[in-house]
Amino acid sequence: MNRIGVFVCHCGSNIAAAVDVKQVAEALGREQNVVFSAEYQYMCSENGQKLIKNAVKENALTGIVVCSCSPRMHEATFRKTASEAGINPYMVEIANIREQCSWVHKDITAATSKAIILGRAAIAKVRFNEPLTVGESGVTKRALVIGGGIAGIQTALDIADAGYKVDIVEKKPTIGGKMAQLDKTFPTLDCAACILTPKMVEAARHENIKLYTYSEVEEVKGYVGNFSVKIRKKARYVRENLCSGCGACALKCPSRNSGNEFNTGLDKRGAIYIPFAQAIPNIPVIDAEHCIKFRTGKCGLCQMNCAAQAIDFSQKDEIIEEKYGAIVAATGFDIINLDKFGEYGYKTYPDVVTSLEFERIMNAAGPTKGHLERPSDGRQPKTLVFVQCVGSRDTSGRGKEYCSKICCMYTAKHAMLTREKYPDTDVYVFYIDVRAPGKNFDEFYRRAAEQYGVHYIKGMVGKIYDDGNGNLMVRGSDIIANEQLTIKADMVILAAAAKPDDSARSLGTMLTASMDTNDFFTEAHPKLRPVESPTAGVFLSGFCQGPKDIPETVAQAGAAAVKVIGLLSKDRLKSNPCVARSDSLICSGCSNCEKVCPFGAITYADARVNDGTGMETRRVAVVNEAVCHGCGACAAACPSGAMDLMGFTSKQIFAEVDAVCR
Amino acid sequence: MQINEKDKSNRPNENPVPSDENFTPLIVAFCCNWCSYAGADLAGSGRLSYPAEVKIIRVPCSCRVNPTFILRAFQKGADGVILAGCHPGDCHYSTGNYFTRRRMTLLFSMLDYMGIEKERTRVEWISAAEGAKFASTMNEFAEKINSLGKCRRLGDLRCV
Amino acid sequence: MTEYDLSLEAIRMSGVYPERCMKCGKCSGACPSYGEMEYHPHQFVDMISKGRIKELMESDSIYKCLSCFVCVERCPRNVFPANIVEAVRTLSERRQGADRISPDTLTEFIDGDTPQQLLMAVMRKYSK
Amino acid sequence: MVYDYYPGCTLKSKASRFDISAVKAAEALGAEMREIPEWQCCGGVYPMACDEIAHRLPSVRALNEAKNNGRDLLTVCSACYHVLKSVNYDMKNSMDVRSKTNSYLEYEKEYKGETRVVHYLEMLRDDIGFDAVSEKVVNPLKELKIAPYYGCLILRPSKIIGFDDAENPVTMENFIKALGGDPVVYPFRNECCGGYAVAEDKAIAEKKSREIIECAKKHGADMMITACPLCMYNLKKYADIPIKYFTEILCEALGIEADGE
Repeated sequence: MNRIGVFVCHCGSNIAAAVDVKQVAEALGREQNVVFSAEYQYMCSENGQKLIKNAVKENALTGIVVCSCSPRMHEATFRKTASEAGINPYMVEIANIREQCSWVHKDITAATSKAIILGRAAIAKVRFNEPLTVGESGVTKRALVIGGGIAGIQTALDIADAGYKVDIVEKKPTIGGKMAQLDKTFPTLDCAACILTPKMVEAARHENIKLYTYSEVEEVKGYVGNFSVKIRKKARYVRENLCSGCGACALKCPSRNSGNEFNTGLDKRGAIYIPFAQAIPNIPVIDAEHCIKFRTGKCGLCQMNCAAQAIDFSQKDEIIEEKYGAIVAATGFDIINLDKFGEYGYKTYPDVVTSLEFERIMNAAGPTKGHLERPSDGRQPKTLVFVQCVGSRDTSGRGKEYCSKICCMYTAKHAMLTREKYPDTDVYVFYIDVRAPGKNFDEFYRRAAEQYGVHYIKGMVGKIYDDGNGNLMVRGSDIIANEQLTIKADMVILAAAAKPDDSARSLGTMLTASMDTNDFFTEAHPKLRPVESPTAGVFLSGFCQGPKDIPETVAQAGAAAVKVIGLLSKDRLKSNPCVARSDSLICSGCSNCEKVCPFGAITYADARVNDGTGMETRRVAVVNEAVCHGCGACAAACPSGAMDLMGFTSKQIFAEVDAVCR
Repeated sequence: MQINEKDKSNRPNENPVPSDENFTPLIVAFCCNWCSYAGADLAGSGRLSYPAEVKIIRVPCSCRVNPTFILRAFQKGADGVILAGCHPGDCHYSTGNYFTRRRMTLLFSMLDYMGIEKERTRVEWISAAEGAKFASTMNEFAEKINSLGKCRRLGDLRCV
Repeated sequence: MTEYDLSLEAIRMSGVYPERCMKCGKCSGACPSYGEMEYHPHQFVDMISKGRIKELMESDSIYKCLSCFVCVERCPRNVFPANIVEAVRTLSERRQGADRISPDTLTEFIDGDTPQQLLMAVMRKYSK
Repeated sequence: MVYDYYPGCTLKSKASRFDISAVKAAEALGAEMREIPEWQCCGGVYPMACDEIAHRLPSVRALNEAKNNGRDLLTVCSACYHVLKSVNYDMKNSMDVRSKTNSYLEYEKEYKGETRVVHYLEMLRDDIGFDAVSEKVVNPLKELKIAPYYGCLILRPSKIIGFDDAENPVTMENFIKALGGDPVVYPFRNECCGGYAVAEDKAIAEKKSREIIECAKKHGADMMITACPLCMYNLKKYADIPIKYFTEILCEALGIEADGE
């Protein structure tokens, strides 16, 4: 016999303002099987939970319906309450009368009657709830971090320091990511390499960290605690165990046609190369597309000059299979392609550069050894114009609709550094808004304007063109002075919008981690679970979750590491008991369910059954509960109704439909 | 002075469809837990309103929805049934929504035959980030159902 | 019609959503006619959304727009400033006796090479 | 290849050489331009106000005629191209304009923007191909540095017109290359010449036109070409280098005689 208790939450005024909670409690109290009904200000509070526990004991409740916020918020809380009160946690159902009722319907009468209907549906469902027991599975004590930039390195170091094994997969030949390319960092102006390279070295030497550079994740299977991952280790054509990193090969390489990625293509590198001096691992890689040996079969100079005999042209890609308990996405960012912004002349004029290119030009290890020289003729520019929001906050379809967050600050940094090193320069910054809401950020930007004499112009550049004499003419508006001005500039630096790295999308699909329309990974909760993906066992670190600067990235990397450590520290994981179950008495062994299962959780076995006509042996479906994720595809595909999904049984859903349509 | 938001909406391409005042439709929305249900929650936290006639039933994945659930809703008096899941390729369970797509195409093609206008059913892909899309889809769907009017009830033979 | 209603009418006619503007000023940074205008493209967008259409209608700026669509092309927020200028101009011209150039004065600028296209454009742009 | 041809008012009078040279060159390249009967002037400028239905009618009539003939609608003049294409876009995308126009015209079958509007340069580029044009050249325009002037109407707004990249167009440059000439790439090729504002204020047209001509010359141009009679009118007044319609140099290169005003 069902004895159901109904608990209606006011959520302060969040629900009570738009829904007559008293009326809801009364109406639901009259429903069949309901023996207790109450409303309270905050059901999730200590006192609210006490109210539930007392009601369970006093009324010998068998099922609980809480009319409150989204189950995504507090289902877990109320399940725990139920189990503390001595009934099975899966005998709880939530009617979502906040997000899906009081917050979206302004009319009290309509919202109240909807709340009652939603409550009825939950009551109807809970009548058919069955006590479920949580299963358990083991945890592989090893984590995988995808991406070897500052986010990935920091996450890996924190996990490794806690004593767990962690692997980093980086698609480039070296770890370090975008931060390795930067010159100075805002707002302290300390050198990026000086703070990053020690961490890179530490990651490489750490006994718990294994690096897979020049490698990509190819397949992810399994579930939280038990992921099985295939990693493609691309052929470097250099044997890592033999190479001493002397660099003789790179010096001798006669091919000099490839743009140097590390210097954003501002200079050339050989076909065999070490990306930069502090690269980790310090092992070269052959770019087969540009290698003369690969193209024509002749050359092999690098091989002849390698004392360690490490060059191996016959090397093949290698597939590594490894098991992990947790995965961290740290794929980082890139800047957008500026082809669609012809008015800025990025493609037409060599002296119009992106901020990342400018970063390399200003870097002492860069192509100009840190001297400010413009790409076209190597002259030191006297007038520099910075343009912000190039493709950021753009809803026209050419750029990205979000704010890239980092540009205001790095532009202030660039402007400041330029003025400091070259006091004879004129520096202009076109801005729409200066967004500097960080610790010491606004002070930093103001310093650029006040102490370094950077001219900030509120307005936007409309066109950049050459005057036929090799000067760049920058035409833009100054909204505050209400004038249009044309600045004769020697160099223009565009703050191109930042976007998630291209690899994020396919990785998201592999991890079945949800992503937003801009290809940022979605967090499990925007405020309360910012470093977890909704997919259990997948965590997020750095820019791949949303625009971030370095301090924020490092903070989030640490947070993600803590979550991973928390997961790996458990010996057993509780698994979701809402899994599929097959009734061998009804199953005809048709294989429909097996075909639709995305996880391979269904197999077939012979079972001895007695359907009333005598014992017989039949081929029936069997669900592996540890592998089943509980999507319910099999239950909908089953023609006989043998397959059902616990927690969402057909009976329960029919009951809900009936209640809603009553 | 600032131009009033409400006045502005009266632009030529925004002619609202007149609705029958006495008729309030009953709409059942099956939402997958990971994308569309979360999208509905986001619509809630963004206070994006949609008609109260829309009642949401949570399912783990859109592929959990057996065609009989939808027929049952019509049988019991629903005027419209909408099924919302993750975008193709983004299913939390990798491939669930592909099954939904195929299954529902088949079901919808048979609805006319049963006396239910095709427009009373719909499959939509709404991600957890698309609160605004959830609200606008529900508004639009409710408007559509409003214009179609009451659904001819599928008689439940077992009940009579 | 009150100024408020006129502004609303102009917004309706233009089919534009001026509230999408994020005040970046790119339209004015690109406008080839900026120097000739008293009110500039970004001001048109701003003022119309504040219901200040009278000043715009009375200013010569509405005749200085070249309808070159540079502002439309480069606007990062899909605002279409040119359509707003056109709507204000059309509203102004639809009033009785508000033709900028009438068929009578048309001959003033005609010379032997004047293309028909120009006459047509003038009739469309400067009179009702 | 047969096209429905919409010449527009200016090409039938002050710019007749533009019309004649275009038709003759097309003939030589194997394309027939059939002038649609009783076409009406497009108005020279696109009516941007959504409620201007009457000003859209001439364009819709021409577009519907081409639809009924089952052919593409070809124009040579940039302004006509801009107007036809913009109106066609409205017919495709604006319910309001579509329903009002159709109910006024009382068409049996609703016109919904089905016709493809083709500029002569698009025909050369996409349908005939610049390679094929190049093969027919008998007098290559050698050692002639030609600056193409696009102006506004053929390029913008690119989302609606979609002729080429509005900031870095290449069609005319490739056209000049196909004729054996040397295209001059200069930044003001897509700036406005002052357009119809010449009637209101001669100074503005002079300023804009001079800027464009100076820019082209500074980048080494010996000659400029255009696809719009109004641009021609404005530029010619202040130019000290020859300015031609692009079809004129096409005829020269193909060895065709074409006269006209």
